[in-house]
Amino acid sequence: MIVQVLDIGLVALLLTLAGWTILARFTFPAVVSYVAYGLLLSLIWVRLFAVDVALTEAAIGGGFTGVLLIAAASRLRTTTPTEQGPAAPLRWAVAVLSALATLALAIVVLLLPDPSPTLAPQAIDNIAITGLGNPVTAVLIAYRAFDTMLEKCVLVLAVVGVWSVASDRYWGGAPSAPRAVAQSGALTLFAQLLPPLGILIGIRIFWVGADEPGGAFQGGAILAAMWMIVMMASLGDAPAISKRWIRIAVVAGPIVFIGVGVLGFATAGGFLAYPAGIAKTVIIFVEIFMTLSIAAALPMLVAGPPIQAPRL
Amino acid sequence: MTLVLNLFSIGAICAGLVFFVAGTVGLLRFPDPLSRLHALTKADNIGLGLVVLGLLPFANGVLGGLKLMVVWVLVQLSGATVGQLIAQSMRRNGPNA
Amino acid sequence: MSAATLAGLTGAVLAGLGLYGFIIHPDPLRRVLAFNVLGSGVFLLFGILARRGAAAGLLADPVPQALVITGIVVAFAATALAVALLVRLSEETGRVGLHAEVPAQTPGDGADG
Amino acid sequence: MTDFLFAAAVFILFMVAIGLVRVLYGPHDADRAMAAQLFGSGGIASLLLVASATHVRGVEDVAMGLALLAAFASVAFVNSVAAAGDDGVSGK
Repeated sequence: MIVQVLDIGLVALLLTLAGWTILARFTFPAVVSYVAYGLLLSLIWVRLFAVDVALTEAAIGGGFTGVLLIAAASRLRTTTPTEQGPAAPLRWAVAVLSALATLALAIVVLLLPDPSPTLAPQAIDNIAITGLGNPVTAVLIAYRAFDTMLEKCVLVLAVVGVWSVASDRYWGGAPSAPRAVAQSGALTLFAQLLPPLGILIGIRIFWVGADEPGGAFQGGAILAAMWMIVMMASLGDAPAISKRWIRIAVVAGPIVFIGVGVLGFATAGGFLAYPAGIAKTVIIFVEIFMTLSIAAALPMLVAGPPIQAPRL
Repeated sequence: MTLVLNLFSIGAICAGLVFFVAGTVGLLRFPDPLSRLHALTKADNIGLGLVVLGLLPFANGVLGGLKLMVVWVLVQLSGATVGQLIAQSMRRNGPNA
Repeated sequence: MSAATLAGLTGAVLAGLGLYGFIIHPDPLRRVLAFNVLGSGVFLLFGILARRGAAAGLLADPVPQALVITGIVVAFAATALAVALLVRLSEETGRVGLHAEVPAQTPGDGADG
Repeated sequence: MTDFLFAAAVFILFMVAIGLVRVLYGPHDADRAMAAQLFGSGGIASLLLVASATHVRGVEDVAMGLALLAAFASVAFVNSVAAAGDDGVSGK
């Protein structure tokens, strides 16, 4: 009984926050609503028993998206206001269209078979081969390894894309993280206390990912956040994008992943196949590099294109 | 023994709830941003601390209990830092920037 | 109604809400926000498929969960790229709209245009 | 006991949700950031209560992740206010 109250309350709150995000008059309240919305989403994912997803949403929705959008909202507010939105009739037409889309999706939700077709038994039956204990990690890194590899390539492409937005004269220089103008005592202390604990937690979440909720992405995202808080407190500068180490760090994950995948032809008879017996060792090896690349790529995505001339 | 522990938990969690109520009331009713800041940075830290205290008896072993404590320490640290930063920022730039 | 169905219907509403915001907002940053709301609605639809597929001792089907994790990462990468483009556009032209016919006011320097 | 934990989670969520009114009506941007911060603590408290009531594995890790990142949005807010403050910009 009380569980239904909780679920309905969560959903009502989620919809309210989404509504504010879309309908608020000004951009800043919309962004803050969206940050709270991301936090609430990870609660909903816990209620759906998808703890791995909840962890990802907590790191991305609660942390990185918030920093990215708040910094962007405040940088864009100095520009002149934009043109008007569409006129009332068009607005209504769009509302009707959106309502129809919602209706169609809702009908699909109600018509789909319950329980739905599932791959859970197959995931469990074959998990012994991978040596893993967490079926979600097994899907990500073994059964559907191709998706995960492409996802890591997307991250690299996004970093390249963000960097290439730079003005010509700044190419090769350093981005400015959304950092403090001056150091402040409280923030400095915070950025000194948080990383030791955060790095421990990040490595733990990466490590237990083989058997429990967690994994390379969630652990890497937390490590990335620790690097970012150091930059946000102006205790460390963002690296110039021409630095070799940052470029290697960003591409290491996908390169190692592809390399191991190609080796799979020789050792296990197929692309991205892992040799039997030592599959878990190979998986952990790949995941270490993926974690490193994620920890390097996410702060670079938030920091944006370089805005300082390279030091020659 | 279980009954005593349950009563302890219920007591601690209920006390925590009171502080969350206080935080919200303060945030809504206090007249200016600085006093609102004062209300909420106190309330949410103690509220969460009491909830964690109440949940400790049900914790999943020593590691589970340790994690609960870490959560509280982290929120405590975040709350204290954010309180300082927002207050400094309001003094320097006004509440609206 | 089960928690999964409730979440699914919520996902449907969020997708519609996101679509509405994505079309009507003239401000590109608001469109990015709306697109993220739309995306999270779609992810929730995957979530109910996962929850309804609970079997073999698992509380949710791991395959849709893994797809959602991949999706969240890709959505973030796309958001970051979009924001970088927007900030750059506003630096270059002093405005944040997307209409091409409005002439740009004095670009920063010709080499970058 | 389980029902009590759920009820406590509902209550906290309801309380911090009321505080969210400050996100929409401000009046200042600092108030909006504060409301989000309170919502963060309340959300973490609810999450811990729900985790304790349902015994799902790994939820404490989610709570730790949220707690680690709880201050990030507010720090970004303060930093961007300081950056904009130099130009004397105000308003929404």
